[in-house]
Amino acid sequence: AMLMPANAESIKLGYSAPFLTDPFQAIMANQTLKAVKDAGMEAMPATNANGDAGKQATDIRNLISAGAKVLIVNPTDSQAIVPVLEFAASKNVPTVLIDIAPAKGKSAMIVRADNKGIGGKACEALGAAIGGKGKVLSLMGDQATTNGRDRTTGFNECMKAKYPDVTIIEQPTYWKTDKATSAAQTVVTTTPDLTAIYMQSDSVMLAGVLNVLKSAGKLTKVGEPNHIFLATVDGTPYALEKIREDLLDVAVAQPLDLYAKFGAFYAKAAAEGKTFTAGPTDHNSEIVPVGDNLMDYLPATVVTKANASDPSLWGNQTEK
Amino acid sequence: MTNISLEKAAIARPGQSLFARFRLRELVLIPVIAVVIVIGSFVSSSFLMPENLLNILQQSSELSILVIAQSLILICGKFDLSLESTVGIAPMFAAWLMISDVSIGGSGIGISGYAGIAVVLATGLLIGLINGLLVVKLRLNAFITTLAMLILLRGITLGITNGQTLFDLPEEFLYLGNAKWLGIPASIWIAGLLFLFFGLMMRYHRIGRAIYAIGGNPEAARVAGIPVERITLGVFIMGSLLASLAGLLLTGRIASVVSSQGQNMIFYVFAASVIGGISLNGGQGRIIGALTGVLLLGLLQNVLTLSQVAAFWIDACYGAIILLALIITRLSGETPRA
Amino acid sequence: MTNISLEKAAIARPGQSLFARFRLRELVLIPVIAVVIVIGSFVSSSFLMPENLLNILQQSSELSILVIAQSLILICGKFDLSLESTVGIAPMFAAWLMISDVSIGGSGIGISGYAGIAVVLATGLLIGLINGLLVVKLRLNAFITTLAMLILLRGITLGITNGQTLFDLPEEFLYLGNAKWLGIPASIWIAGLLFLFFGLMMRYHRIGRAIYAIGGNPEAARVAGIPVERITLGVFIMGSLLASLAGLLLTGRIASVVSSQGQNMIFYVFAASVIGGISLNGGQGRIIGALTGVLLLGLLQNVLTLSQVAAFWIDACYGAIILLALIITRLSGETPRA
Amino acid sequence: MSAVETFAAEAHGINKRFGPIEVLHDVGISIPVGDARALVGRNGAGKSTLVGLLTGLYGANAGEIRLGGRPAPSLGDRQGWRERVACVYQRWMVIPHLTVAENLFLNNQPRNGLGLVDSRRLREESIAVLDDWGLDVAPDLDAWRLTVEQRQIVEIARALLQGSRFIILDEPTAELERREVNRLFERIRGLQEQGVTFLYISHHLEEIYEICRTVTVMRDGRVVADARLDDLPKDRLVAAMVGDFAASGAGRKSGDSASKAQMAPGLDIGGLTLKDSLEDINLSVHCGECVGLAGLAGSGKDKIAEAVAGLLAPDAGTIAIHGTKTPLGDVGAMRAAGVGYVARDRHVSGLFPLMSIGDNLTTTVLPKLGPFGFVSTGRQSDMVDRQIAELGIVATSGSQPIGELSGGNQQKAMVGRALASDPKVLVLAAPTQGVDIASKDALYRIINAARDRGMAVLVVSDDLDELAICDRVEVIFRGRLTRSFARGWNDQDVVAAIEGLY
Ligand SMILES: Nc1ncnc2c1ncn2[C@@H]1O[C@H](COP(=O)(O)OP(=O)(O)OP(=O)(O)O)[C@@H](O)[C@H]1O
Ligand SMILES: Nc1ncnc2c1ncn2[C@@H]1O[C@H](COP(=O)(O)OP(=O)(O)OP(=O)(O)O)[C@@H](O)[C@H]1O
Ligand SMILES: [Mg+2]
Ligand SMILES: [Mg+2]
Repeated sequence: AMLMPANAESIKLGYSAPFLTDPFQAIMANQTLKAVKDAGMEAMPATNANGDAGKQATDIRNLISAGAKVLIVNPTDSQAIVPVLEFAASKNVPTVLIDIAPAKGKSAMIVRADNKGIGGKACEALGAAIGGKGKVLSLMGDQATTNGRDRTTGFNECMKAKYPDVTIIEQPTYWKTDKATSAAQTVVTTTPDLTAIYMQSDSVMLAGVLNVLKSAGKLTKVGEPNHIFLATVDGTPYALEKIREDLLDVAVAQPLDLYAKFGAFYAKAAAEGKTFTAGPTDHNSEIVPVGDNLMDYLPATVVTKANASDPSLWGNQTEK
Repeated sequence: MTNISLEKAAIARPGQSLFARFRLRELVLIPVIAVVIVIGSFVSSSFLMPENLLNILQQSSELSILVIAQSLILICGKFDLSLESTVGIAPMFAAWLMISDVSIGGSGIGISGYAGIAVVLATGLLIGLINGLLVVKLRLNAFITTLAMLILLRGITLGITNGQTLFDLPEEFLYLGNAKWLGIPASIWIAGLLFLFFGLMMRYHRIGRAIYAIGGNPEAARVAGIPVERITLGVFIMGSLLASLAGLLLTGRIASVVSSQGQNMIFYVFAASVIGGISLNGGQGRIIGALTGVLLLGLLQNVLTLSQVAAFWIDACYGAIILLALIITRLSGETPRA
Repeated sequence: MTNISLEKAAIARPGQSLFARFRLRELVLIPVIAVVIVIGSFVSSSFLMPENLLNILQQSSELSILVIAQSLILICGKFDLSLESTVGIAPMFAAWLMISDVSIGGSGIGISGYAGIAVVLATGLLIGLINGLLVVKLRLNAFITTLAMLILLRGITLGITNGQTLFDLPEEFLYLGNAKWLGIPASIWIAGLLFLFFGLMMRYHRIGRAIYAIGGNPEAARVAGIPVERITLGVFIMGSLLASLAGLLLTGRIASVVSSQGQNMIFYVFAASVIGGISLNGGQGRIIGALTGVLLLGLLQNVLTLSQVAAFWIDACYGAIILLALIITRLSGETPRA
Repeated sequence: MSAVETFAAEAHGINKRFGPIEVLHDVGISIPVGDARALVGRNGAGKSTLVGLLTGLYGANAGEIRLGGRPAPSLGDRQGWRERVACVYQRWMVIPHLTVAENLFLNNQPRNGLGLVDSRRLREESIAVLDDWGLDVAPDLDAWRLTVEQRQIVEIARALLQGSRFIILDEPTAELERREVNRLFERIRGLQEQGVTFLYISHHLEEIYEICRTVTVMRDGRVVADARLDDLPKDRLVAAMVGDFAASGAGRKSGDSASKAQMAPGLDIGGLTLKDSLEDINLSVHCGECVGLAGLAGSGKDKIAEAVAGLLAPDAGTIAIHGTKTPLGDVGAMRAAGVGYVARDRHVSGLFPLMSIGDNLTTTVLPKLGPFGFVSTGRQSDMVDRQIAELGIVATSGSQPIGELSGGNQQKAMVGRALASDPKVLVLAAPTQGVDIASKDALYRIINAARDRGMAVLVVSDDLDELAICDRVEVIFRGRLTRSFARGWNDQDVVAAIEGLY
C-alpha cells in the first residue's frame, strides 16, 4: 500500500504538548521534535496547551489548518482528546498519541508506558524495602491530569492489595515544587516515624524533598539506619545522579527517549499510509490492541543503584 | 422650544467633534487587528482560509461569552473572578448528575441531557446569586469575594469527582458545543447573538443605561431612582449564567468535563475586556469594544500557532503583544482611565 | 472666635470610645486565628510542636514578603499582579546565568552565586521600574498592565529554559532560603524584619504617610506637594524587589528553580492582604493587618495538611474558610470598604 | 384650605447615628405644602444629614418620616422616593462618564415604541433644557468635562425636571455665579407660584430672605427654632444659629486692622502667559498685604492660583517669592519656596477622605515633626489639637476620618493645612465656601492674623464677602487684569468689572 511515497514533499508534522512548564514535558517536546527531524519529516513548532483541554483542541485544529499531515499528541486528558481525534480523523490526518491513551477515538498508534503500572512498581519497590509496614508520604501530582491520577491509583491499589499495613499520607501538590516542598516539610517534621516518601515526579519534587530532609536532619544515605526510603517517578538526569550518590533509593524511569523515537517512527509510518499489527516488537515491547486502537506498551524501568548508569536510560542520554 | 433654536444650538455647540467621534475608543483596536491579519496572511497561506477563520471564531466563542459577562459586571463597577470556575463547576455538576455509572465518577442518578442543561444553567444562576448577595447585601468587596469563591468552586469541582474527567455525556448535552447551523458552528451563532443582544441592551435599553449609571456613581444612580441593589444582583446572576453557558459550549467541544476546565481563563477574560476598552473602574466601555478585544486575542493565538515561533516563546510573544496593544490604545489619544 | 463655643462643641461630642479603639480592623482576625489554632491542636498532636510552628512561619515567609510588597502597592492605590511572575523569573534568570552547563539548561556563562543574588535583585528592580514607568509615565491602568506583564514574564521564564528545572545552584545562592540563624530559619528572620521595617515606615515615616495619601487621593497629594510620580515609581520598584527576594528564598528552600515558580501565588497574596484589611481602593489598611492575613492562610494550610480531610477536598475547605473569614471580618462591625 | 393642614414633609423624633456618634437628636420638622422653608445652621449642625433622611439616602435610628401625608417608602424603593421628593445634594451626584443629556434625564430617558432609549429625543429635549438654563455645552459632552458651575446647574436642572412637588436644595448656590443664582431664583419663584414646596439650605442668609418664607434653625443636631422669616431679623437668626456665641459682624467682615503692608515684596507675578487662558499678567502682593483676585468662572483667575501653587507651568512669565524667582510648574519647589495653597475644589484636590483630620492637617509639615522623616506622633497630635482649636473644627477627635466631617469643617481643615507650614505666601481659592457665617468670621480672623504676621495673601474669589477682607482687589476678565480697586470700593463697581461691564 505504498504506491505514493509521501516524501515527494516532506511530511509536515504537528506536535501538541499538554503543557511545557513541567521539565518532563519540555524535554519530551524537544526530543520528539528532534526525532521527527531525524526521521526526515518537517516539524512544525510545538503547541503548548498550558494544561487546558479546550486549548489543546484549539491547537490541534490550528495545526491541521496550518497544513499538518500527521500529528503527535500528548493529551492533557484522555477523555477530552476524543472529539479532537474524531476531528483529525475526519480530515484524514493520522495521529500518534504518546504518554496518555485516549478513552475512545481513532488513532494510528498509542505509545506509552503504563502509569498505573508505574505507580505499582514504585509501590512494590517501596513496600518491600520498608517491610510492608510504616507510614508513607505520597506526594501526588495534579489529580486533574490522567498521569497524576493513574500514578495515585496504581500506587494505592497495589498498597491495598499487597501491603495493607502501610499507612499512606496523601498530599496534593499539583506538580508544584513549592507545594510539594511545603507539604513534605510539614509531614516530615510532624511525623517522627515516617518511613518512606513516594514522589510522583522527580523533576518537580525531588530537589525540594531532599532539601527538606537535609534541613530536618533526616537525610541519610541509602541503607543507613533510620533512612527514609525515597521512590520517584520519571528518572530525570538529576534523579539518576542522586541514585548514584546514594541519596535516592528508586526511580521508576519513564521511557521518554522511546516515546520520542517511536512517536516519530509511527508518525512517519502512518503518514506514509502504513498500518500496524499487534504482537511483540523489535524493541523489547509489545503492541497490544486497546479498543479499536493499537498501543505500543513500552516498559518502564525500575532504576536503582545497580542500573543507574545504564546508558539506555533517557536520563543518561541528554548530556552531550 | 422652537426648532430654529435647536438647529442653531446643534451648530453652535462646541460638542465632541466629528473627529473625536471617529476616534471612538471602540475603533482603536481595528488597526491593530488589521495588522495582525496582514501578518497572519504572510505567516501562513492557510490563515485566510474560511475554515481557519471559522476556527478562530469558534475557538473564541467561549471566551467571548465570558467577556460579555465580565464586561457587564465591570461596567456595573464590580468584579467577578469566579466566572472561570463557574465554567468548570456548572457542567461538572450536571455531568456528575447525568452519569449513572458510579465507577467512572458519576453520581449514579442519571438525569437526562436536557435536565443536565437545566442543571448547568441553574448552577450558574445559583453561583451568581450567592456572589451577588455577598456583594450587594453583605457589601463585601467584589474582587476579593469572587476570588475566594474562585478558590472554593475550583476546590468543589475537584472534590465532586476526585479529579476525574467525566465523559460519555448525552448527545443533547453536547449538542450546542458541536452543532453547525447553516454550516457555521452553533457556538459562533450563540456568541454573535449574545453580542448583538447585550450590545443593544447596554446602549439603548434603560437597564443598560442604568448599569452604566451604577458603575459611574452608585450613589447618584440610587438617588435617581435606579434600583441599584436589584440591578447589581441581576448583573451578577446574568454574568454567572453566561459563564455556565460558556462552560456548556466548552464541554460540547471537548465532549467531556475536565476538572481543570476554565482554569486561568480569567486572565484572558480581563485582558480581552480591558484592551477592548472596558474600564476597571466601572461605568465605561462598550460591548462592541470588548468584542474587538476578544477577536484580537483569538487572532493572535491563531497566528502565533501558525507562525514559526517556538512553543516556549509563544506565551512571551502573546504577553508582549497584549502589552503593546495596551500602549497603542493608550497612545492613540485616549484619556487615561485610571 | 471665642473658645467658649469650641469647648462646648468638643465636650458635646462623644470621643472615640475605648470600645471603638479595640475594634481596630487589625485585630479582627485574631479570634479567627485563635479558633484555627485550637482546631489545629485537636486535629493533630504535633500541630503545636515548636518545629511545626516554625514550619508554618517558614512556609509563609515567601508569601508574606509578597504580601508586604502587594500591600505597599495597594495602599498606594495601585495593583501589581506580575509579582508572582517576578518570583519565578528573577531567580530563573540568575540561575540560567550561573549554570555553566548548557546541556542542563544553563547559559554557559557561569557567574558566581553572589553575582547571582545581585542578578536576582537587579531583575526585580528592572521589572518594577518597567511596571512603574508604564503606570506612572504612560498612565496605563496598573491592573491590566501588570496582568499583561504577568503573561509576558511567565512566557519569558518558560522561554529562557525551555521549561526545564534548573538544579545544582551554588551554595551561596541557596543560603538565605536554607540557613538557620539562632536555630530559626533565616527566611523567618528576614520576613519578620521586613514586617517590622515596613510596618514602622508606613506608620511613622513621612514616606509611608505619603503613600497613604497618594492612595487616598492622588490629585490632592500632588497639590499638597507630595512627589506622587516618584513615590509611586518607588513603590513599584520596591514591590518587585521584594518579590525577587521572595523568589530567592523560595529557590533556596526548594533547592531549584522551576519554570512554574510562583504560579497562582498572586491569588493567595490578594487573599491574605485583603482579609488582613488592606483595601483594594488604596489608602487604607496596615502592614500588621496584612501579617495577620498571612498567618491565617499559613495556619490553615498547615492544619489542612495535618488533618484527615481528603486530599481532593482540601482546596474547597481552604476557599470556604477564606470566604468565611471575609464574612466574619465584615460582620464584626467593620465599615465596608467598597 | 382644609381643616387638616397637609404637609409635604414631616419628620418626628428623628435620631440619627453614624457609628457611635449621634448627629441628630430628636429632630422634628413639618413643612406644609406650598411653603418655602429655609434650613440654616452652622457647619456640622446636621442639615445635610436631615436632607439625607428626608430623601431616603439612609434610614433614621429612631423617629418617623412622612412625605405628602403618607409614611415614607422603604429605603429600597428608590422610585417611591423619587416620585415624592427631588433633591440637589451637597455632594455631587452626576455620573462622570455619561453625557450631559443622560445625566439630565437619568433613569427618566424618553423612550420610543420599543421601550428603548430614544437618543434623538433625548438630545433634543436636553438641548431645550440646556438653552433654558443658558448653559452653553453640548448635550453629548461627557459630564466629567463640565466645570464646577456647569455641573451644579445640570444637577439643579435635573432635580427640577423630575416634576416633583417637593424639592430640596442643599447649598445649591455655593458654586454658582451671580447671574446663574438669579436664574435659579426666577425659576424657584415660578415653581412656588405653582404650589411646589421647597426646602432650601444656604449659608448666604440674604438668599434666604430673598426666596424663603419660613425658617428652621438647627444647632448641634437639634432644631432650635422654627419661625416666619418676616418675624426674624437677620441678627436674631444668626443668634439662633450660633447660640450663646455673639456673632460680631454677621458675615461681611472687613479686616479690622488697617493694612500694615510692609512694602517688602511677597509674591511677584510678572508677565504670566498661558495659551488661551492668560495674557501677560503682572501682579504683586506685598508682605503683610491681602489682595483679592476676582473674576468669572473661566476668566483664568484659578489658573493664576494654580501657577503660583506650581500645579501648572505657564508658557511665559516669572513668579518670585520674597524677591527670589522660583521654578515654574513644580509643586515641591513652590512649597519649599514658601507657598501655602487652598485649592478651589477640596474634594478633588484637597481632602484625603479616609485619613484622619490630623493627617490631613499635617500633610505638608511632616518633615518638621521628627528626625529622619519619622513622624513623632506626640508632636503631631499636639500640633493637630492646637489647630483644631484655633480653626474651630467640630470633630470628635483629631483621629476622626476627615470624610466624616461636614463640608464646612472640611474646608476649615484645608485652610489649616495651608497655614500649618507657616508660609510666606498664602494663596486661597474660595477659602470659605460652604463655611457657616460664624466660622467664616473665625477664618477671616485667622487670615488677617496671618497677613499681620507678614504673610502675603492672595484671595482668589468672586464672593464679595471674601473680597471684603482684602486690602486691594484686582479684577481679571478673559485672561487679562482689567481693574484694580483699593479698599473702600463699592460692590456695584466690582461686580460690573467682574462681568466685564466698565
Ligand atoms: N458618614 C458619616 N459618618 C460619620 N459622621 C458623619 C457622617 N456624615 C456626617 N457626619 C457628621 O454629622 C454631623 C452633621 O453633618 P452634616 O453634613 O449634616 O452637617 P451640615 O449641617 O450639612 O453642615 P455644612 O453646613 O457644613 O454642610 C457632622 O458632625 C458630621 O461630622
Ligand atoms: N479637561 C478638560 N477637557 C475639556 N474641557 C475643559 C477641561 N478643563 C476645562 N475645560 C473647559 O475649559 C474652560 C475653562 O475652564 P478653566 O477651568 O480653565 O477656567 P478657570 O480659568 O479655572 O476659571 P474658574 O474661575 O471657573 O475656575 C471651561 O469651559 C471648561 O469647560
Ligand atoms: Mg451640609
Ligand atoms: Mg477652574
